[in-house]
Amino acid sequence: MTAIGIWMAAIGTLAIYSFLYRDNPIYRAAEQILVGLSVGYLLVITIKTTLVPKVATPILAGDIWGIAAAIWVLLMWTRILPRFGWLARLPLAVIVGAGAGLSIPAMLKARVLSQMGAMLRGQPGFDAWVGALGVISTLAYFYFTRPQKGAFKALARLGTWYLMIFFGATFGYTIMSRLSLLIGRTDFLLGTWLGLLP
Amino acid sequence: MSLATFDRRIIFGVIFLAVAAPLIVPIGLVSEVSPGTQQFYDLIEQLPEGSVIMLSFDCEASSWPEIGPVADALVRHAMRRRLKIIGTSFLSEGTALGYDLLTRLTRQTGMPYGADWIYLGFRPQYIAAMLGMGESIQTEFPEDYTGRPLDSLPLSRQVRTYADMALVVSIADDTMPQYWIEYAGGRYGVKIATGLSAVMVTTFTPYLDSRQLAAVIGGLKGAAEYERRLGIRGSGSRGMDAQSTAHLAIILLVIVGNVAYFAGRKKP
Amino acid sequence: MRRLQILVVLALLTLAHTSIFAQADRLVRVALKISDYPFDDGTRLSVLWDAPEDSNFGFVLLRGAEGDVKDTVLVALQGPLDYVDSGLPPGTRYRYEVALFDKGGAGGWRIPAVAVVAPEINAFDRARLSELVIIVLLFAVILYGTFRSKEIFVRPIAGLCAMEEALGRAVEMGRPVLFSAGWGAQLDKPTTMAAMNIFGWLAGKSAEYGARLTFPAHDAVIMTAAQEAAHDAAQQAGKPEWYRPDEIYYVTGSQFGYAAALDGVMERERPAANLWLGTFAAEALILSETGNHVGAMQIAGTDSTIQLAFFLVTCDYTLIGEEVFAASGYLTRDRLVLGGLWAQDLFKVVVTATILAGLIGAALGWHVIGDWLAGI
Amino acid sequence: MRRSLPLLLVGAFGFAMLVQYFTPLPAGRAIYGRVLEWMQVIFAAGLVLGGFNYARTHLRKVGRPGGDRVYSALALAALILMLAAGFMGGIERGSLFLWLFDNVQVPLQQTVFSLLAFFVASAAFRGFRARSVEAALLLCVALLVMIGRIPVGEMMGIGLPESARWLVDVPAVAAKRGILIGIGLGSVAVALRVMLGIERAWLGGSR
Repeated sequence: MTAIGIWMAAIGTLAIYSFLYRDNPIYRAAEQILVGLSVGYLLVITIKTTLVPKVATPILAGDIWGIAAAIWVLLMWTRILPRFGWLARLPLAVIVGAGAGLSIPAMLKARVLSQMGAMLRGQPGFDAWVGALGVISTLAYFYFTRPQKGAFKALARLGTWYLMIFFGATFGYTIMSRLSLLIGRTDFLLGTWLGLLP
Repeated sequence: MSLATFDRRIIFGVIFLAVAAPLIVPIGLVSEVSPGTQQFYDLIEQLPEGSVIMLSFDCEASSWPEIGPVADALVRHAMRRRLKIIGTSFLSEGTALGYDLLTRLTRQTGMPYGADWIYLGFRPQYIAAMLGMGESIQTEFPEDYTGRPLDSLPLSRQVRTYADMALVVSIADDTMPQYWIEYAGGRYGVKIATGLSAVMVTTFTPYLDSRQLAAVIGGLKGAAEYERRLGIRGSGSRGMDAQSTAHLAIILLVIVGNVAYFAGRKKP
Repeated sequence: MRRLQILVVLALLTLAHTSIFAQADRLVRVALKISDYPFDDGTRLSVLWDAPEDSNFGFVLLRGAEGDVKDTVLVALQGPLDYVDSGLPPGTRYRYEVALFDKGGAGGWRIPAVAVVAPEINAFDRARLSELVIIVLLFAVILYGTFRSKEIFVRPIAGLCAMEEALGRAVEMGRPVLFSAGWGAQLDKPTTMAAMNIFGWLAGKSAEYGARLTFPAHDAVIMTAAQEAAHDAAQQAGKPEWYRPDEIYYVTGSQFGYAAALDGVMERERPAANLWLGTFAAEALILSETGNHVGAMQIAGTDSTIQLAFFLVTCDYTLIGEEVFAASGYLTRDRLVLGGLWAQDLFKVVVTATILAGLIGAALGWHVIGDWLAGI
Repeated sequence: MRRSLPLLLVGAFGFAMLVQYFTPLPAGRAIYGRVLEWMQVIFAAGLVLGGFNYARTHLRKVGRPGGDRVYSALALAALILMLAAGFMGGIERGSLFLWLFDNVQVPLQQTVFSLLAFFVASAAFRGFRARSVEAALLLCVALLVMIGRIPVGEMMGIGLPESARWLVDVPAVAAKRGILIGIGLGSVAVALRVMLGIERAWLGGSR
């Protein structure tokens, strides 16, 4: 079973890599199989670990709230019926509305207030001033309702340099990530499959 | 040969060689332990024996070669420190990956399921689930991953909410730790740390600086550093030779490409 | 060995529990008052303690659940004290006691159960007062911005101005302009919607100049929306004959398949310009690299950090994050978008002022703003 | 009815969730817990619906003549195989479900993403150009980070890792913080407009 698994993984890996030569039917087949498996996997995990314990089990146990949950599920599924499809907007409204209400204090605190607080901790040193200048100039760059002229323009320009440092660092780390994935696959092909590695 | 007619498949070959060669003939480069990794190590080291940590596998299979080694090293450290582990996941693929990793490693040391570790499984709506666990884990997850009632597991009787946990670690390749910070951290004040793919490191550094994250460990390099700190040689350390040569190859390609570009532009 | 003979007399008075510790020649009058801590989540009790500072004794505050013999030592008391006992489960009744020690640290005379109180849950949690005030203020400004009638100025955005240049170049060279909203999302994502707004404007301009604009889409809904937008734009420009539905077509939903298909289009058609605006994932790098290779002028815009990093080094102009939305508001003059921009700009000024005030204050040893933010 | 009822629900649930953040009353907590539960269930139902639509699309394609029907048939076969393995077998360690996941889905997924390493390499040579001061700055920082985060950079002993770390920890954090503050404020504005029913894009169609 393990050997079959390794061979299947190896064949799949090579099928995907055939795209590097050019787009071809083998690559497309492998890609479709991958998407099909992923959808199946997601369905199984979602139904078995969420819908069953949260809807089916409570109903079987006679919990009235299980029925309420089931109603939301059924409303969501009206989407497939042309005439009653609009009913699916009701559960969607719950998610969108509750999500919006929950997000307001959360975003304000985590993204705005805590980030501002982090800049004002203790006695400001060199790094704190460099950082504050960066935050302020970045905000100036994303300030749209005022013409960019004079000192304001210079500040916004400084903001783009800070942004470039950030994007540059992200760029470096992203390349690092992608290469790590390639190392993982090469390690599999040469080591696990072909047994060439020490 | 000009850039315009250059076949990129030659570059593909170059980069494959840059990765494969040092795997076949290892150089044996060793990583220094960076302050960030040390901070994570100290965080785990300071937890009292028997503390409960939550490991959330918030990642897709695609990035597992990169953060699997991070998760592996963290679990080994936690087991060495005799911490208890609650596993969960907010991205479907992470569910099976995490379950696999934990069953494999706990079997090696004979760590009993139910008493010393449990696996809760997957929740698709992560915000609601993160908030829900702040009220009651038993309500949020009435059953564990394999469908056993949670109340039948001794560890779950000991842990009711985040208040009973020392730390939450999100193993992530995308923005999931942000939701941990905003919802679980912001509202319930639980301590959060994260093991990230390198792509996400710059996204989360501000949260480390603002102490909304207790520690961050990033990518295969972070795993290599952690392995070194633990005194083991895992897939993170093994990948460092190839990572080095591949980086050098890319740097060289960027420089050569730019030189050719500017030289070509000067000529009419 | 004890030099002092101590007599503890306890007197309970109405609400405040006043105790009199009588020591040889003088009496020490102390008072302990326990009450629910107002406006909280029911986990705190407020403890008020009053005793003279020059006492010869040390006092310790103890707490235990009602009916339980175990006590927790809370705090050593010296002089008057206003103490908040926190982290209690709501509704549990607690007794508080004070123990008296002499100066040598020996002894331990206990006042029996002086107060039994349970913390109550209140309707409002004052720990969140700052957040409430800020949210109310934000709401007021956002609503004012959305509904005020004054014209709102939006500064020109470089990448947007360059799009007209790109169209001109296309007409001159007799080659098409290639547009893509990315593989990353459906139409319901705000970035994709903003991109479609820009596409509608582009279609109008292309019709005006007579440039060819082509858009291979990864999703049928996006394709239909784009066709409608192009059709309407051509009508409005007075050139209905410009619109050709086959220029906006569905390719494939697969990520790399989509990238490969667009690579093919670029190799064949050699577009004068590529416009990458919308929600992009990993395909961004492949697309912009090929675009570069075929020598097209490239303008990109997205809010994905990772793809922005790649776009910035492969494209001639890049709209960064919020700029995409501002560009869409600039073109469509949509009141909602513009009002939002106005309100957010005002917030940015407030944030900047707070940061500056906090930093300058902190440099002068005045940490009020930092402490306030840390306490939220 | 078809628009006003959903808008009413959005407002009601939105403000209920906002208000309960500020009140510790048990009633608020109970509603909060119930709504979180519903969000879970609805979201899961949505995922199942998505799976259904996926299957329906491919079923239609299989029925239609053309070269693509083979791919759709493969996609459907893979879907059915995984569903059967998951529901008829189990999802525990050692099950066919996890075997398929480990030996087909995971390696394919990883390989697809590792393709990017190749494209990064070719873009490094053909596309990454210092065409302006900004782009040059970006590239220099990127190269510094790349060399600062590998053992070779550490061995050079000229402070490369430290410089890279400082760039990431100070200026990059500042820029990201500026972006975060901007997005945070923008998101509050969008959330409020959604709750008030001004922003209706989620209903489908335009405003």
